[in-house]
Amino acid sequence: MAAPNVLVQGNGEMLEDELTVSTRQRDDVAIIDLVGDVTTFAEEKINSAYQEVTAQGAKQILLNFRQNDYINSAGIAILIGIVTEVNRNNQKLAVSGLSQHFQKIFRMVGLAQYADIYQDEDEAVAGFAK
Amino acid sequence: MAAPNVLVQGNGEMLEDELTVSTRQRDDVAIIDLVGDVTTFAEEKINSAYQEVTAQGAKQILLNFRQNDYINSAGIAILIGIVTEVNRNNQKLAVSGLSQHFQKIFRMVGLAQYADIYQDEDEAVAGFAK
Amino acid sequence: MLNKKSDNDQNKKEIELRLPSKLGYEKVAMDTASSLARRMGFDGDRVESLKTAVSEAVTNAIEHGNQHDAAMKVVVLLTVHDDELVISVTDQGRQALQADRTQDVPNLPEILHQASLNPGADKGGWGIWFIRELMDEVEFTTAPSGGNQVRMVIHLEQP
Amino acid sequence: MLNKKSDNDQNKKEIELRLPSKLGYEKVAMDTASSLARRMGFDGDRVESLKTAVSEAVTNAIEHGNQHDAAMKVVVLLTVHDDELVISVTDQGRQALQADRTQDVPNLPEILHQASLNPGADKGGWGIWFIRELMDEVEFTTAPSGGNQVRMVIHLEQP
Ligand SMILES: Nc1ncnc2c1ncn2[C@@H]1O[C@H](COP(=O)(O)OP(=O)(O)O)[C@@H](O)[C@H]1O
Ligand SMILES: Nc1ncnc2c1ncn2[C@@H]1O[C@H](COP(=O)(O)OP(=O)(O)O)[C@@H](O)[C@H]1O
Repeated sequence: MAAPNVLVQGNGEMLEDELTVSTRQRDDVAIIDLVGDVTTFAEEKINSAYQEVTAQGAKQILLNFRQNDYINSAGIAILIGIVTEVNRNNQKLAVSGLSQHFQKIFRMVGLAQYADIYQDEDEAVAGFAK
Repeated sequence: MAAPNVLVQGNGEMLEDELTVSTRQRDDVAIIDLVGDVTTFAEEKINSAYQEVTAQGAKQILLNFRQNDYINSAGIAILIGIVTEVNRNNQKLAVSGLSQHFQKIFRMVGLAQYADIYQDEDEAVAGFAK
Repeated sequence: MLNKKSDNDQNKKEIELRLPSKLGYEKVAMDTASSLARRMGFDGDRVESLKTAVSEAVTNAIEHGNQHDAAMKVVVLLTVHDDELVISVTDQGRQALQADRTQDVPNLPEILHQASLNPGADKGGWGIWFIRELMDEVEFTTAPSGGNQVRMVIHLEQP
Repeated sequence: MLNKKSDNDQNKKEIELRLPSKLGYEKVAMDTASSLARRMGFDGDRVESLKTAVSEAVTNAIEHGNQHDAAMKVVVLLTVHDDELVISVTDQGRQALQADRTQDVPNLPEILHQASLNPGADKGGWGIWFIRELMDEVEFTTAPSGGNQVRMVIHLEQP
């Protein structure tokens, strides 16, 4: 999987970069909101968001998906990179907001072993608190 | 517009006939419910429904659209045929449930002169009662 | 004529769709154009207009240009520009489009009058007019292959 | 190999889509396949599987087979049958697909282990496996043109 580390800006086409990433804190959980497509073009945005919350000392991280009708194998590879870092940094990772289909994909890949899958943010935050 | 008077049955393709037509009575209004695509394949179904309510003496007829993302010019021609009959038989015609786009199309064509356009069935039935 | 802004890069943003001349398949063209336009950032209202225009153009190609011969193809070319989407629909020209038909402005009272005299009278003739009313630019030509071609442009207004 | 059930009528139900080899355009193929499958009556879950399989096959054709050369085309052929939808994706074969790669079963613990030793290690290799897991039939061949071709079949279960 050759993932060119590009960050293409909207140019009227809108066919490439359709992801918005932002971060926020809730209780003890650093939440990374991912709205849109998770593909090779997402790499820099997702990694920066992860590094940002990690630099702030986050120990519990939630990837909160929203309107992600398109997560492809390149997107899965990016998330595996995050799992690698999470393991290295002794953090805990969870995901929420995935459609049924992408919950299935996460289970197929085996990501469910490394990140708890929750239906929504509230459930995830409660899950971390346990 | 060559509209072959065919009625193609579902054969696993489902690319042709995607309209369900049914009739019912509410107050003094004969309602023809149209769910799905209104194209050349709809001709026989729509005309039969019209003839059925007319045979039952309907004077006020409502074409109640639902989930009609696809009404094409052949469908418009069928509806113009209904307007012709409605005029001939001294009935009153209204339409409801059209999306914004198809309300625009109906106005462009001039059908709004011959059939009042209502947002929904309740509004239409109340409109007839005036 | 097809790509006025044609340059070396342009064919890198061309999507070609070839469909059998069978009613129902125009919906595939309609959905492909709709998906592309939404992803380019067109708003819902413009996308609906595009859907109607594309389905009418492809339906005409199936019904008139290719005379319902399913083995004949309708070719839809979608070209993505920064500020517009260009769609051309080409048939194999079994029947030629008469130039005067492209200027038709159908008149509903007249159609209803004719239909009141003869219930079998044609109530159609809306397709080309819809395309002209709904798209920003429309042009009818004969393709090098001899088929009829309609070229439609829809502009992307930047927010 | 392309159309096992090929008969005279079959090409009357073939839709061909030609795309530039530029990432992002695989979404157009995904949406076209999705629209067609929905209209054929596939349920939401199957349509989602099809979307993933088509986007992975086209992405591979863009990235590997055509090496991101936007002027090279990816050809997607969608054939409607009564009981199934057949999709073939063909590239121009600038890079040949090694047969042994089509049997890859990626192993997440192993990938994570390699990445823990070397953060730059490849974390991919999921595309072909997704296609094989999600579609009912999958076959990799070389097209007559010399390009790589993947043929996928998804069965329509009658309700
Ligand atoms: N692709 C085409 N090839 C040949 N003739 C065409 C084509 N498109 C339109 N026409 C001609 O123009 C006429 C008007 O087309 P249109 O406005 O779409 O209405 P309709 O299809 O209902 O007649 C058609 O009846 C046909 O004679
Ligand atoms: N269309 C193709 N042309 C050439 N090689 C291909 C093609 N598709 C896949 N491959 C090869 O098979 C490998 C595995 O593909 P895939 O499972 O999709 O994972 P990834 O694309 O992430 O490497 C690719 O890395 C590539 O070497």
